Amino acid sequence: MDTGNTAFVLVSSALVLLMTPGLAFFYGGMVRAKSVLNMLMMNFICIAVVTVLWVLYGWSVAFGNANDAPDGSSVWGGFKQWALHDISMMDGQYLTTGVPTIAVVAFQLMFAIITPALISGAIADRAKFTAWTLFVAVWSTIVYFPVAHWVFSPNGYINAKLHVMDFAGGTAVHINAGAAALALALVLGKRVAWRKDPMRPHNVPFVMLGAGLLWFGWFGFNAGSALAANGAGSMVFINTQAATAAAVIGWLVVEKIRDGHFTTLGAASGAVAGLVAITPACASVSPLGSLAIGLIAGAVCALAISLKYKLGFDDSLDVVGVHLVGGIVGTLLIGLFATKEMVGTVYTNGAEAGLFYGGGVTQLGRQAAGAGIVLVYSFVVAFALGFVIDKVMGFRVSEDDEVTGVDQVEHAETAYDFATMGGSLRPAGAGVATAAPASPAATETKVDA
Amino acid sequence: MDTGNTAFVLVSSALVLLMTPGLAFFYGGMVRAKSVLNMLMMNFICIAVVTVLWVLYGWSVAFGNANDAPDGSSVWGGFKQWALHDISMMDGQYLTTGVPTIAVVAFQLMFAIITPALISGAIADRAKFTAWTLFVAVWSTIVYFPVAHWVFSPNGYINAKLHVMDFAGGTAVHINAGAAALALALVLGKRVAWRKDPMRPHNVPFVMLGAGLLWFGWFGFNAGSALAANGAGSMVFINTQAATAAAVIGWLVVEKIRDGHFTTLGAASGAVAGLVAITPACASVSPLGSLAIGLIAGAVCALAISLKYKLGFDDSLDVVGVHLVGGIVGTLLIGLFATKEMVGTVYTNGAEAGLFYGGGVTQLGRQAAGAGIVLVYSFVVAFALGFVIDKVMGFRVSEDDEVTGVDQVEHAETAYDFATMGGSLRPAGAGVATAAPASPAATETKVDA
Amino acid sequence: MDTGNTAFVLVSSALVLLMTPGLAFFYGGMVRAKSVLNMLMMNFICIAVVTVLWVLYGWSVAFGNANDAPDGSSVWGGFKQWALHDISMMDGQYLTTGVPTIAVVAFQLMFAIITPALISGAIADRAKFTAWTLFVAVWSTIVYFPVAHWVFSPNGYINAKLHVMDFAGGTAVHINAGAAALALALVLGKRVAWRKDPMRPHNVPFVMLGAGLLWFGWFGFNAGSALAANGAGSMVFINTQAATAAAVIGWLVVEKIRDGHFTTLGAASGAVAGLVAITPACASVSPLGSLAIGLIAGAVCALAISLKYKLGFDDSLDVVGVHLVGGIVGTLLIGLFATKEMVGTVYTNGAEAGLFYGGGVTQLGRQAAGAGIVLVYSFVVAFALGFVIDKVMGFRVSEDDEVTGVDQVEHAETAYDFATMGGSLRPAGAGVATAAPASPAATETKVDA
Amino acid sequence: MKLITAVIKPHRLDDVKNALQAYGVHGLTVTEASGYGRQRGHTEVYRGAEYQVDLVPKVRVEVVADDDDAEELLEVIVKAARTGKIGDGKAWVVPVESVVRVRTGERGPEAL
Amino acid sequence: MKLITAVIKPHRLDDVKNALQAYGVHGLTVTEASGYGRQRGHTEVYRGAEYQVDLVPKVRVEVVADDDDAEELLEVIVKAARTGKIGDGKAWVVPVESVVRVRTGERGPEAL
Amino acid sequence: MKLITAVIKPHRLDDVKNALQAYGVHGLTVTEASGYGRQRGHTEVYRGAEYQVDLVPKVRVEVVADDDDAEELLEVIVKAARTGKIGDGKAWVVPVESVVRVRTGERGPEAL
Ligand SMILES: Nc1ncnc2c1ncn2[C@@H]1O[C@H](COP(=O)(O)OP(=O)(O)O)[C@@H](O)[C@H]1O
Ligand SMILES: Nc1ncnc2c1ncn2[C@@H]1O[C@H](COP(=O)(O)OP(=O)(O)O)[C@@H](O)[C@H]1O
Ligand SMILES: Nc1ncnc2c1ncn2[C@@H]1O[C@H](COP(=O)(O)OP(=O)(O)O)[C@@H](O)[C@H]1O
Repeated sequence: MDTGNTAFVLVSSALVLLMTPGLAFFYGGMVRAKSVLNMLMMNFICIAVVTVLWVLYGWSVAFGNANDAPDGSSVWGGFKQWALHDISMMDGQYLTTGVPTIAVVAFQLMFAIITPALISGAIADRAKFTAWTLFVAVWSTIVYFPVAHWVFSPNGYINAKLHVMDFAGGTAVHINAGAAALALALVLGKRVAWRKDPMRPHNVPFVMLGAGLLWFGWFGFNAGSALAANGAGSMVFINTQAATAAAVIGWLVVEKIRDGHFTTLGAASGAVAGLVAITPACASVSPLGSLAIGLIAGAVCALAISLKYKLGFDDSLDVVGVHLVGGIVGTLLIGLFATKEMVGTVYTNGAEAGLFYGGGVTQLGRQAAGAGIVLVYSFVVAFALGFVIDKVMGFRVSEDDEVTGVDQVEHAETAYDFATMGGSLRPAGAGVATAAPASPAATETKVDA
Repeated sequence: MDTGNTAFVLVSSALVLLMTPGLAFFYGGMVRAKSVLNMLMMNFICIAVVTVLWVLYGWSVAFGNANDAPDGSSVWGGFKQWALHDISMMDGQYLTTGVPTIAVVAFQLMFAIITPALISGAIADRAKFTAWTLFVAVWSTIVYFPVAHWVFSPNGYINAKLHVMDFAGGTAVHINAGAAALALALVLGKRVAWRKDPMRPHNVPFVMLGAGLLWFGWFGFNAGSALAANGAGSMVFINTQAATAAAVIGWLVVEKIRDGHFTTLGAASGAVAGLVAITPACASVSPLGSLAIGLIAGAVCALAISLKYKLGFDDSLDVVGVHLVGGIVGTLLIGLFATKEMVGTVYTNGAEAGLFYGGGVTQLGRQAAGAGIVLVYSFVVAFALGFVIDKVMGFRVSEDDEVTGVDQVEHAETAYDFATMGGSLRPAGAGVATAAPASPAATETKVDA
Repeated sequence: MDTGNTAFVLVSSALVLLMTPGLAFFYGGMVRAKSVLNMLMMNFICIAVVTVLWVLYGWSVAFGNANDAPDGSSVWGGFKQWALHDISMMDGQYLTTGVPTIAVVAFQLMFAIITPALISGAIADRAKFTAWTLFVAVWSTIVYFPVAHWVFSPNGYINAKLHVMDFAGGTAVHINAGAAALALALVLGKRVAWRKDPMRPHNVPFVMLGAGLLWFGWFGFNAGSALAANGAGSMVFINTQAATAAAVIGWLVVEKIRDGHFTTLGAASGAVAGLVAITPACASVSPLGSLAIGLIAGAVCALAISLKYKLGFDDSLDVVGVHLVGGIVGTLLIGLFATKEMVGTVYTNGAEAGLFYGGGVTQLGRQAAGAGIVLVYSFVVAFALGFVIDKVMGFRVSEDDEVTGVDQVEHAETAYDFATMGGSLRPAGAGVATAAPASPAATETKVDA
Repeated sequence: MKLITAVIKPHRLDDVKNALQAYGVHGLTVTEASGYGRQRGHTEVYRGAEYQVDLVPKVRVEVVADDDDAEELLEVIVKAARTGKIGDGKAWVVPVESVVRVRTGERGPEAL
Repeated sequence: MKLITAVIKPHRLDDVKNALQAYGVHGLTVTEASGYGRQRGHTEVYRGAEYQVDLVPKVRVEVVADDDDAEELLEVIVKAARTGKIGDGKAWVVPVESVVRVRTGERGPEAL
Repeated sequence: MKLITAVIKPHRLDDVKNALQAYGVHGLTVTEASGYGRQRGHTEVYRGAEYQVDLVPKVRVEVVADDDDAEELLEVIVKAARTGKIGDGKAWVVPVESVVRVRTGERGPEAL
């Protein structure tokens, strides 16, 4: 056992956990004040639900046979390690870096949490909380857990058989979530008064806070994926930083040219786009390659977010434009920028260098195949699942409730009460109804906004 | 020396430090806008005051003789290591995991900081800042430092003699703080217009931000308490995560049944309740046991917070319902869920497995004894101390000042100024009084709100 | 290679990265609501721009010849390692603690990012974003990169030849940034209606959030600078904590005496002042010495921030009072408080103990020399650079635009939209202009506030 | 001159503004308000404690108008603000004795 | 018809609302306001710079009422809002020429 | 009695307050408002989508005054609020039938 590597993986796990609250604020700042709590909750509930499933069977399905090392045709991990059965804390290490398996359980759990959380941005302002929770549980079970096996497990078929390089989840996390986001945006449909009413971010500093926490946590996500605090982990770290910085610049430049301004929301979005794109690539490319990937991803995603207006789907917070597109960009660019040295040192799954580094187009084809498989699988299942949930219990709140605000309707809360110091307007009109019988009034409530 | 373990302890120390600002936001979001700064300050001042005391004598009192290893009848650590005297950085390690003593000084300091900070939630909106600061200094000295010795020091009598398992502070931190919170809520009395005026959270996203930071930092709190990045630390990590997730679900389900909604505040509160309950238990139970403890703690705390209305004390932010009750739940459930394997590997203080794992009721009895001792000691001393401070200097601001808002009165500040862009209403009526003599006006100020 | 030390350096790098968003909130909370986004952006853009420059040539200029170990007359690192050329991930370690060079590249990058970011507080509310971005790029290149070499590189002349002790950047970071801040405050001039209109912090909780994140990240900054998770790193950690806590108390006491209140802003400011002052000293002094340095720094900075009113320059957020003054205090006090044991263990550059610990005044003189050189160099270059930028493209927005708010004018955004739930006032008057031609209106816009 | 004050639902503001503009009125002043009336508020729950919020968000629109236009304008506003559901609000007219344009000091109809 | 406007202390709003309701008035409109008068503001200090805030938070209540009720309603409001301490505020009555209920178009007393 | 209402630019409020005080008026009530008129708003861009914000922040000042003072006060306010640029706002005067000081119940001029 290596305490240094274990410390690194455990701290990285904590960092990745923090990404979900970070994402919640990134998204939460972007919605209107009347649905920020719902947005926070859609993310927070992923932490709760996925953790429970992961402990019960998720780990087992995704990684339960990872140490068995078959020849790469494995499509799921089985139920052998249900409830983390048999993984005692004394247990042997996971793979070769001297990290106990139970630490990797924690680390990989955080990936399983944030992936469905990413989807939530597409259906901001209008989803039923119980429907969403159900979706998260089922989608995680039949999409994320197996896909994580395919991509991350040493014997997963996308990894071992297709020789795809996806270091920290360009396909398993971002394309996966982005495709599901597109599906749900289609299933739920457009928000009331979309493109008519302005739906501007209610708290841009929160978006920035979220971006900051995401950036911070993402070092755990990418560098932690090395499962080792060594040269490779360090190189992944600097690549992550380089690409993200370049993506901020890429996005801002596109914005300046197109809209005339460098915006705060653009900087935050560019950072996330860069983080997404470098996620699969961070252990295959050089720092210079990372700068290039970041710059391209920032620019492409800045352009991609306008697609929804052209194609007419209401992906509210641009999960498709940032995560699906950014994930594809990063996954494919590996096929161009992967260097011999990096691939040779980090990968043992038969992957090859990219086109620009003497590797031909083989790897590019593999990358495209990996991306395509995950994209299609996730989209189809998410669409079907969303459709069924919608038919059975309704996935969307009523129009009146949406206008009133999901926070009030779904959670019986409102986010802020800044009413003047020394006396408050709104709550002054309220009274603690533990005394008074508030229920009748509550039922009469839903008239209109 | 083990650099991996040391890195883990140092980073964990930083994580635990962050918990106090996290707590400040968790609490600060829950109070009204007119007292958020005071709430932040009550927490922040704990960092300042307790750090100074800790360096001067706190460490010594709590752990000054930890390496002397007597037979477990020790009640305090003495003053031998005052001002961290004699603990050079070259110094030998603390216990056996290769971590320098000075690193453990830092780690344990963070526990000493957050414990009094937890208390502050009970007396939100109405405490005099100087009285609170005095309370923190004295309570830390005569309650926290010795109790930490009893529970955490290898020779402390609750640890070594009573064979209580409290891995990271169910008794020393949460029951301790919760009991003191109850005492202070009684000493200070109810807020003006309690249960008449609505006192709803002014910024629920801040509560969520605080919960997120707490969750993140708590990995340092619990896993860091292993003082080692090994299998045990990793198991503690996953147990912490499992229980917290389950507690969110436990709390939300109770809420849905009782109030009809899944609330954001409930999710945040459930998370904290779960973190509290797993704190003592995280190194004694299995992941499945952790799920159970979390689920129970979430549900029980969700029910416990209503007690204050029945019993009629104004524990403003439910420190009793969450920390005292959650701490007791976690401490006692160890007596049921502790597994032989975990106890055998982690504990050397003679503790035994729990009832459900073939250990009989012995350990349950010990846990109850440990919880009871800390509860009573902390409550009695906190009540007496609060009472004396109240008599001598007044622990509470005047009624008028409370209505006006403690921020303005105690700190001469108000939290927010969102007045319209391009010109501001409120401050437009203000002027920098370095020129004008503001003092006379200031004295005439306190008329009414 | 030492995985423990590497893990510590990588995590510390992430912590230091987080300091810049932390700083953004610390600063952003202090400005008026109409320029918070611009403040966030001035910080965020430092991350983007400096990262790219660092990868391209910054590292090379600052540390490119660090392992060559000449006799200390080196003034820059050359371009040999441009684009991190030749630093493969397998590469040998940096210095002697078993940390790969590429990890140190990441770590030192974060210092290069936050240093220019610190400057931004001096010119809040009124800088052109492009001018600022240009300034950051050039100042980093001709000031920060070489100064970092002088101070941090083992062969830098301030370090090796002048025998100055600056562990984590009292001169290279804080005096450096503070001097440049003074220069820019003079170049840009006072804000419209300075000292007439009130310019109070619009979101004090954000200031506290920023302070909390800074404090947290600063452990990476200071302890991480040991490049090792050992006794020295641990001692640095506790010293950082001790000084910061004492500085909070120092600042609050001065405030209470002078203004009659303990303020939240004062506590946050005191913390930063303490962190600044202990930065150079944290590896030279004892915990008791740290308490003294913190107390002094807190009090001195609390007094220093009033200087701007006396001297009549608008250093908007007191970068001079906190960072320049705090940096000088910390750098000089090393000359008094440095202990033989610490200096002997940590430093190999010929530095000596301080006056109070039997070292005479030699070291004090050296510290003053180091501080003076950096101060003068940075001030002169920043002033000249700012002046040229102002002449060429204008460094400041127009008076009308400043009154309207830089957020709207420079970034086409406003920070908040809290308009009432279930319908919004401000945006109700807006419409998505992708349909309507918004540009003409946009050009007619700039009439007045 | 008359002052028309209308308390309406927030999401009708845009339509009212457009209707007024179509009618030829190019100025108005808006304030955020809260209304209490037949339309009920809602209930919020925080840690089990219920809060009855019985003020409903409204927007208050003021238009100063010529005597001759007032009646017609009132109709325009009322029509544009109507949703037909409870809580649509009220509008009332008050006599105005003089109006000034601050910028120029113009009085009466020219001030509008 | 009359329009009664009352500028009162924020924490009296609940009592005013209850008093009006007890009297039989079931509608009113509230706006957040700031008042300047005999009641002084307060001083804030940020990094040693003092800010004199001399506007005090108030709440502005508007009730449109029948001519006959107006006087009595004024009394009801004033009594409910009174604390007896400086800064209790003002209330005034303005003549109203017409009132409409937006939802129905009803005019006059029926509109309330 | 008269009620003077002035909708002005926010940053003129201080001057208006001072001018009124200099004139001898020691009370007024202020509300945040948004204005729509000749003065144009601005455009914001979020992820490429443009938002035309055409309401401009204003401040609404109310002063109840004696019949005799009203005209002069109107002038004082208008002068203090004037910047000469578009969007300076409007002020109007409405007749008031009665005024009460809430604290004492005093009526008419004494109530001010
Ligand atoms: N007497 C009144 N004076 C002033 N405003 C009133 C009065 N009655 C109602 N309002 C305003 O009109 C709004 C709508 O009134 P309400 O009774 O809910 O519905 P409706 O007008 O459709 O019958 C209220 O929210 C309030 O703002
Ligand atoms: N002439 C006025 N016109 C409009 N509002 C006024 C006037 N005078 C006072 N007010 C309002 O009444 C409030 C209370 O007035 P103040 O002089 O402080 O106390 P009091 O009415 O008890 O003498 C002020 O804050 C302001 O909102
Ligand atoms: N008819 C009106 N009724 C009420 N308020 C008005 C009216 N016309 C203008 N206003 C207010 O006056 C403000 C300034 O008007 P605007 O036409 O922009 O400039 P100016 O008065 O200088 O010609 C507007 O923002 C609005 O608040």
